[in-house]
Amino acid sequence: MLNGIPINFYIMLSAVLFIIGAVGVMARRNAIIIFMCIELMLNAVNLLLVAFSTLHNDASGQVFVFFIMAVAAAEVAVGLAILSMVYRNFKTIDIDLLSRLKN
Amino acid sequence: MKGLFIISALGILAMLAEIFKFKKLLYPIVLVGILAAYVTNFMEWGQNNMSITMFNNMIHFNDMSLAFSGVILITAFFWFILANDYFEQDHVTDHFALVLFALVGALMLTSFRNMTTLFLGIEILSIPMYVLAASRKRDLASNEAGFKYLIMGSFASGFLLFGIALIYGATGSFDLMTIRSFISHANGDLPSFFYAGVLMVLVAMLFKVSAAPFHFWAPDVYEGSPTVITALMSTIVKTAAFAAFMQLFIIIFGGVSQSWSMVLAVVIALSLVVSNITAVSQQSVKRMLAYSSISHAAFMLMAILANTRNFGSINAILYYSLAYSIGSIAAFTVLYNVSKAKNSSNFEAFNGLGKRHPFMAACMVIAMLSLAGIPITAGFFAKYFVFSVLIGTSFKWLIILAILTSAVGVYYYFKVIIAMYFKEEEIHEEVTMETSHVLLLVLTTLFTIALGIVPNYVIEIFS
Amino acid sequence: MLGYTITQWLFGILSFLAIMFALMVVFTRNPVNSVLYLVLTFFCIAGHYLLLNAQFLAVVHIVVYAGAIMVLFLFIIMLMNLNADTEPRKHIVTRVIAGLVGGVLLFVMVGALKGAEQLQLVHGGSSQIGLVKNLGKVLFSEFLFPFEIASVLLLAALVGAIMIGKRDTNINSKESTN
Amino acid sequence: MLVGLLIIVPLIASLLVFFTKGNTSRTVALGLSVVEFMLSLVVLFQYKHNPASADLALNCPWVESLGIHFAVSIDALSMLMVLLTTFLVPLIILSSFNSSYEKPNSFYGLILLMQMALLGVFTANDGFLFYVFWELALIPIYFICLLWGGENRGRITFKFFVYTLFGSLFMLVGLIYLYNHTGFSTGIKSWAVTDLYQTGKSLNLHQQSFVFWSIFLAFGIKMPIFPLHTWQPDTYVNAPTQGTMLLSGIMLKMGTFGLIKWLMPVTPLALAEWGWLAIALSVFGIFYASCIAIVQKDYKRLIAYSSIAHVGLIAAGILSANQQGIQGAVMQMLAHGVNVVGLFLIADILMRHTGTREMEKLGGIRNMNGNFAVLFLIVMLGSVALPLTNGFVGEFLLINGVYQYGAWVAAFAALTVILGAVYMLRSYQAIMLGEKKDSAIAFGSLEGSDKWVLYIICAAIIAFGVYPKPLNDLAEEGTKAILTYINN
Amino acid sequence: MIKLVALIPLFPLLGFIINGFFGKKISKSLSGWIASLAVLASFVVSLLIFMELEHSEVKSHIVPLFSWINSDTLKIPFEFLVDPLSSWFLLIITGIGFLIHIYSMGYMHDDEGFARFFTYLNLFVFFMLLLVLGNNYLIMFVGWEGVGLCSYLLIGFWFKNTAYNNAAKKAFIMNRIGDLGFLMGIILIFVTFGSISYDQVFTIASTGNEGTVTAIALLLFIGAMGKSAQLPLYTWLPDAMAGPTPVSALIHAATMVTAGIYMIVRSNVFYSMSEQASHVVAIVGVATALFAATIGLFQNDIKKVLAYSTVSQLGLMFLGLGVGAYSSSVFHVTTHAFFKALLFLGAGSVIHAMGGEQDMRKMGGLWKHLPITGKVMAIGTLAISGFPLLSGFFSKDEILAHTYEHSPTLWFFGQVASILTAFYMFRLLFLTFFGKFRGTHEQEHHLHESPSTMTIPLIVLAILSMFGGVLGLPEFWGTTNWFHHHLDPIIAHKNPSILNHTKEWTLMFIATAAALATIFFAYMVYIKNNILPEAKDEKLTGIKKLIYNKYYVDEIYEAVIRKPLDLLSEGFYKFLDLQVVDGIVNGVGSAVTGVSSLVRKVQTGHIGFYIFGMVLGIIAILFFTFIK
Repeated sequence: MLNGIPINFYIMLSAVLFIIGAVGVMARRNAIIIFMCIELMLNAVNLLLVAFSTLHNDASGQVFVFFIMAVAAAEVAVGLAILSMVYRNFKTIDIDLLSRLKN
Repeated sequence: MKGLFIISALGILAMLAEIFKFKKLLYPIVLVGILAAYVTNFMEWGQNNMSITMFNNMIHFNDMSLAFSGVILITAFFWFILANDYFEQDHVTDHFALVLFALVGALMLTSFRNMTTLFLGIEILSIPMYVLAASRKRDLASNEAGFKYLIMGSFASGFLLFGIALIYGATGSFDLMTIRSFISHANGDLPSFFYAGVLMVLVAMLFKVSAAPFHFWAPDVYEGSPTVITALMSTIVKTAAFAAFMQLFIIIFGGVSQSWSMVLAVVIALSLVVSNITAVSQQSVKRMLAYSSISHAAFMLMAILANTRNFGSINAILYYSLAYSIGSIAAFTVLYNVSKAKNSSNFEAFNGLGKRHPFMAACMVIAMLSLAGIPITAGFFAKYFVFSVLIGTSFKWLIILAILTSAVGVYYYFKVIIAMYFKEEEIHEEVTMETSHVLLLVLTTLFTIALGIVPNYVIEIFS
Repeated sequence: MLGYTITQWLFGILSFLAIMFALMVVFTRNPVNSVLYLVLTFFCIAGHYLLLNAQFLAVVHIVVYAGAIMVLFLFIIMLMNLNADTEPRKHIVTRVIAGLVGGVLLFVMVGALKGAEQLQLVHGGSSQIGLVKNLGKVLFSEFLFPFEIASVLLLAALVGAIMIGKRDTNINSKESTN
Repeated sequence: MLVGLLIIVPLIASLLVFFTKGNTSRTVALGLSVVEFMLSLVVLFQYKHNPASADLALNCPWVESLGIHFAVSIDALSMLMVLLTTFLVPLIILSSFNSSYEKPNSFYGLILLMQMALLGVFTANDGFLFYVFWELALIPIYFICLLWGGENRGRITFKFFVYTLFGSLFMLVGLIYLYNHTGFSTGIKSWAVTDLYQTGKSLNLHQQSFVFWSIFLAFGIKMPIFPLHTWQPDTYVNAPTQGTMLLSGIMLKMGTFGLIKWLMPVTPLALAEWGWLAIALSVFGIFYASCIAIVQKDYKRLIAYSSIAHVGLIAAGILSANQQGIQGAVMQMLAHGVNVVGLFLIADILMRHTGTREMEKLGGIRNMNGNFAVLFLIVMLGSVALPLTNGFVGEFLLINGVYQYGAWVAAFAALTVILGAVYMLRSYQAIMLGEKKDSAIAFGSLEGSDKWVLYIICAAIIAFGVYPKPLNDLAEEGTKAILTYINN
Repeated sequence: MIKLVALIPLFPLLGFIINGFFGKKISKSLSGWIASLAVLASFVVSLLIFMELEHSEVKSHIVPLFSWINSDTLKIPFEFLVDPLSSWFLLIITGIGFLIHIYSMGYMHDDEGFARFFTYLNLFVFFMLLLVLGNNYLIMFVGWEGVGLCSYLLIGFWFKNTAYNNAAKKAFIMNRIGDLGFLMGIILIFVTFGSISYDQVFTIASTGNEGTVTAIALLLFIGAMGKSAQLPLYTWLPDAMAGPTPVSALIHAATMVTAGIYMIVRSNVFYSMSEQASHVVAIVGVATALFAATIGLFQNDIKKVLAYSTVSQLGLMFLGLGVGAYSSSVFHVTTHAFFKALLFLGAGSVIHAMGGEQDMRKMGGLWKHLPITGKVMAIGTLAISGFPLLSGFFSKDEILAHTYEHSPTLWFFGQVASILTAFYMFRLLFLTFFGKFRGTHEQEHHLHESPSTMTIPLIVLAILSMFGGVLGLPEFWGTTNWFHHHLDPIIAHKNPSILNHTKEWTLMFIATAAALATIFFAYMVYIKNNILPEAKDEKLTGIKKLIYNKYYVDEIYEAVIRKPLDLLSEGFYKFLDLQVVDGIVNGVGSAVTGVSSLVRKVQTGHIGFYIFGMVLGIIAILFFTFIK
């Protein structure tokens, strides 16, 4: 249906999304947003995988995306649990305040 | 293969233990189970064709993976003895289950044959570790450790996945063997984003083995986590990560080593310098061990860098991870008991231990000597193998650097010894130790020395 | 239209939107808005999936991410009562540097990711791989082992989340720094 | 097999001693070390009887796949070093009878463990085994110094440990490098010393230089030669007397022995290229350390520096790579081992009887104890290499050997003849002669064990000065054997 | 008998061992007799061997004992050589040694270290015998260093006195400086000729090139300078007078200090081959003779005068060696041994009587109190001054005659030294024995002649000093010079006298006249005019002060060698060793610690920073892989 888009575009698109995610991780202090940025990075990868999957006409790329989703879900579950625990103890989820372990 | 299943089953069993009320029985069951896994693992030795057809080459236990699984299982066995009283707290079954699940991940990392299993293995290993690191729920340090580990681990996973995606894009497959043959058929005619993918996978793996500059998480997480969990991280997790690293970069990406070897060399150099130098001014033994684990990682990476075809590197890594794991377990056992009594894991906590508890101190000395790489301990041969594989390459300068930094390394290992034998204890707190821990120390110490005297059995595995 | 096919137009628009929304995720101060922008980004990505003939995946994507994960996020944000613009921001220098580093990373990545020009998307509409039937076959044959083992992952996450979330029964149990 | 027994006995002895308590420890340790000495005499007898005897060599595979063998054997050179070790260790143990150490079982156990490692170093015929024993020797001595040392022991022994370890790691690299080049024709890699010799010779100058310096560094630190010596005086001063004796009497010889057996035959080209520098360092070290010894105030430190001077001459002799030089070095190693143990015992006696080693505070002890003065004098004369003492034979041959390398070098090196006399006589005068000072008043007669050790040492000094032939023949034979390796 | 030559050193060695181990347990007289008899036994054996050699056709016998040091081509057996030279020295050593032993029994009678003294004396005799008996340079060196040791022990015999100890130490170290030259010489001999045994070396000595031989000769001479107290290594000898007087007589006059002469005579082959080396020897000799003689003029310590006289006489002997008159020098060694031992022992007797006083300014008029001592001292003084027909007259004359042959200039200086000798010796005699007693009343009361154990050796030596000259009567008198003939076999290149008899007579006349004139002058000054030396040292001025203070040579050494060495050592220690070398080592350590505490700051604890670091790492990796 939609031929004619160079794979490069997809690579670039996902790279851009990926980097936006990374920048978000670096630039934000709210742990939840950082988490979301990581999700964004994963999605960039998903997109890339699907593009390659189509490129190679190979379903395994898409299957791999399933696994990423599963892992992402698991990670989010655990992550949010830890986050809420941190919030309970620290009364904040500002990552810059979570720096007692250092040097 | 069967070991993997046994451990998975054990995990599920542990999970169910609370429901079906056999908590008390669980500990022996787990120990026996791990031994059983080890035995089955051992029995599969030499049958190289296991499971290829069964799982579409997703996972494949050959001798190498069996050997690494063996190391992991032995360490796990020791670790469970160490963690004995750690499990006397709440959520015992959960802890069991998590550790066992992590073990499943670790075993997968020794045997994966597909990017999918690699990724899953890493995550199965990591996610329980995030939880375990944070498992002291009201301890702020533990919270922070778990949190940092989680964020940074996920971030690194992102890079891993991006790398995998790029490699998939270039080769059209997740299957490692396919990728390998693709590389060898391409004759260097590969799109540059393939190399970018390799490098991103490299970065992610470097993160997992905590090599500079991707090591930042390690000291904090090691320090913040409960001591037994730190022991787990610095042994099993590390071994598994190296097993994976090695398979990826010696077996699969060995063909394109020119693209990553220089990067790796620089990373090793940086790790050696940063870890050893930083470790010098640590006040906490636990944190010092974290930095030391970075420097050991650098040593193992040197073996990967050497990338020799005749199993030299694999032998070296196998031996190194075994030596390092056993030594670490011993060190952490002592540290655990000392810090439990003194409520501190600083060097001062060790003051006067040589007088108060000569046995423990002696075992700690052996462990430290082993970590410092002094004959006739296992650590020495570990370093020796690394040197001997690397000396044939063009990276001899790394050896010089390694020696220089090793000398620095001796400084902080010996700080413990000096504290134990030279410094006087200020406030006397009786350090007691359970019989099981005494047994564990005896075992690990003997093991360390035995490995140092007769390393044959380990290093001749692949010859 | 200007020599571009509809696909190309769609790709362009979706990409633009995805990037815009992604940027908004990073730049919005209010976490709730961030979540919503992220959901929008996900929708754009789902659009891309459709463009790439991964229909099933697109659906799953919406369901899992937008439907489950993001809801979870929202839930937590609400729980922690973070629905405000009060989040302390990183120092402006840090943020600028982060942006710069992102730019450099992009530059480097562009440099690193070249070499795909010659590869074209070879298959389009005729492809059946994105269909449920096809994916199911692959998943349950070739990827059976990962599929099974993923259950261990989910179990682990489950146990972990429960363990972390559960209140301790004996609050006064010994708590030491080990 | 005998040689295996030679190594095993101290190990077993050490384990046995670990399980004793109190004063039994030292008795048991002494007894067992004497047994070991007897055993070494048996070995000597066997060697004299039949040098090729199978009893004198042991070669069993250790790590087969890496070509590592537990290969030990007795040849002339190692025979001498073994004798030195087994002779000195009982004396060292005996000399401790008047000091009470905490945890004597550990103390003596460690000494015996050290003996095992030293014997291993001297008999090893496998490069890897040599290295292992080499490092192994470091651990007991480290603990001896750390646990029973003087005030600053923590820092000082640590410096010593790191310094020497640092050097030996370079040696390890050098050895591995050699090993990696073995089996060029056969494809079988080997650690055997003869294979390493051959391999070393097949390397080009550049490679040999690498090997030479990396190995030399280890030996240079161990001996130590200028400017790698700064760990030594502090360590000697701070270590317990027995530790110092082990360090200076035997352990120091590991470096010089290593130089002879493990470096000289391996890198002939590098030696030709770089020998001058190594000799220059050694020879300058003689002058340098002698001068420093002159201005020392602490007697033990003075001996420490004198030891550097002596070993500088030994190193120069070895590096001059001729029969007289190396043979002299061997003889001097034996002599120095005995003498320096005597000197350190004297320092210990002074410390115990007067509570100080500061020469300014000492004086006139001869008034109180003429016997001690005579024994001291004899040991000192041995140390300044007066003819008919054991030091002379070695020193004469050494200067002779260095002379053949370069007349002016020898002249400079031989300044030790004068400077040695200067600092030794000065210290003797300060300590023993003159009117008795306060510190000397309480100086009574010597305890039995001290007296016996000194008697034995003095007897050895004179006996082997007058009739060095038994040792000298062995040294000559050993040197010839090494020289054939060097020159082929 | 010659085969039993090993007995000669063995007896004193046994004496040493017995006295060394049991000296404290046995009575004084017993230990004294053991020691003396040991030397006597040696003397008897020496005499027998000497006789046997005299009648033997073969003049050189090698007696092997055992193999000592073997190192490939370097083979050093422990073997003895009996030939005219060594046999003659054996007689001197054991003979005079015996007399001095006997004397010491009286002299040291009240000393608490009596047995120790004899132990050392025996040891000394042993080493001295080794020195002359050895058949190779290394055994000579053994004896050489051994006598140095004994000298050290005996100078510092009264070890409570720091000045004595310093003197002892100085003697040892100065000797060692010479020994170093000797040792290098030995090594050069080995390197050049492949052996150090006399017989082998001398037979092939002519194959050595002249430069090497000169080097050997000069190196050996450095050794001789140290041992025989020649310029510039002479300062230890006057200080060595700190030892008991018999020691000064035996070691520092009769035997040990002549070891240098022995060595050069032994090595005469080399010196004959090397003109330059001989010149050096002669010049150093004559310079020393003159230099020491001038210092002797103003000394007030009786033993110091004798010491400088010894130095001066040794200089004269070296002059003889330098001009090739080897046997004349040995002859002078012999006569010098007689009269100088006599003088020292006499001085000892004086000191004994004076209760330890050595300053001549406090003596005087002892002739009537010490009749025997006075007489023998007078004989000794006459002999050393070259009074006709006494032993010194002949030996000194021989040397001077040969010197004239060689170089009249040297002869002149030698003659001047000889005149000075006569003057200060008579100064000594007059100040001590004539005039009024200047000591304390108590001392005067205490004055007595020494016991017979002391006087008998004096008398024997006096006789020898008087008639010793007959051994070498000048040939131009028409007599045979027995001594020359005796030593002929060991002299490689004999240079027959080229002087005619008239010249010889003239020289002899000049010498005699000068000696007599000087004696008269001394008589005028010290007896007739009774001029006494300044009682206070400080009052001396100008040249006198300079000479009295021995030309400040010690001070010069102090300033030129010792101070700089100490400074250098301090510098090495305090700066180079502790600051630089150790500083670098420790600096590395503290640098690591310092860097460490900086580096650990990087671990900030902020996740954002960590991620930042990771991303930077990734950027760097990608950049260097793909962009650069």
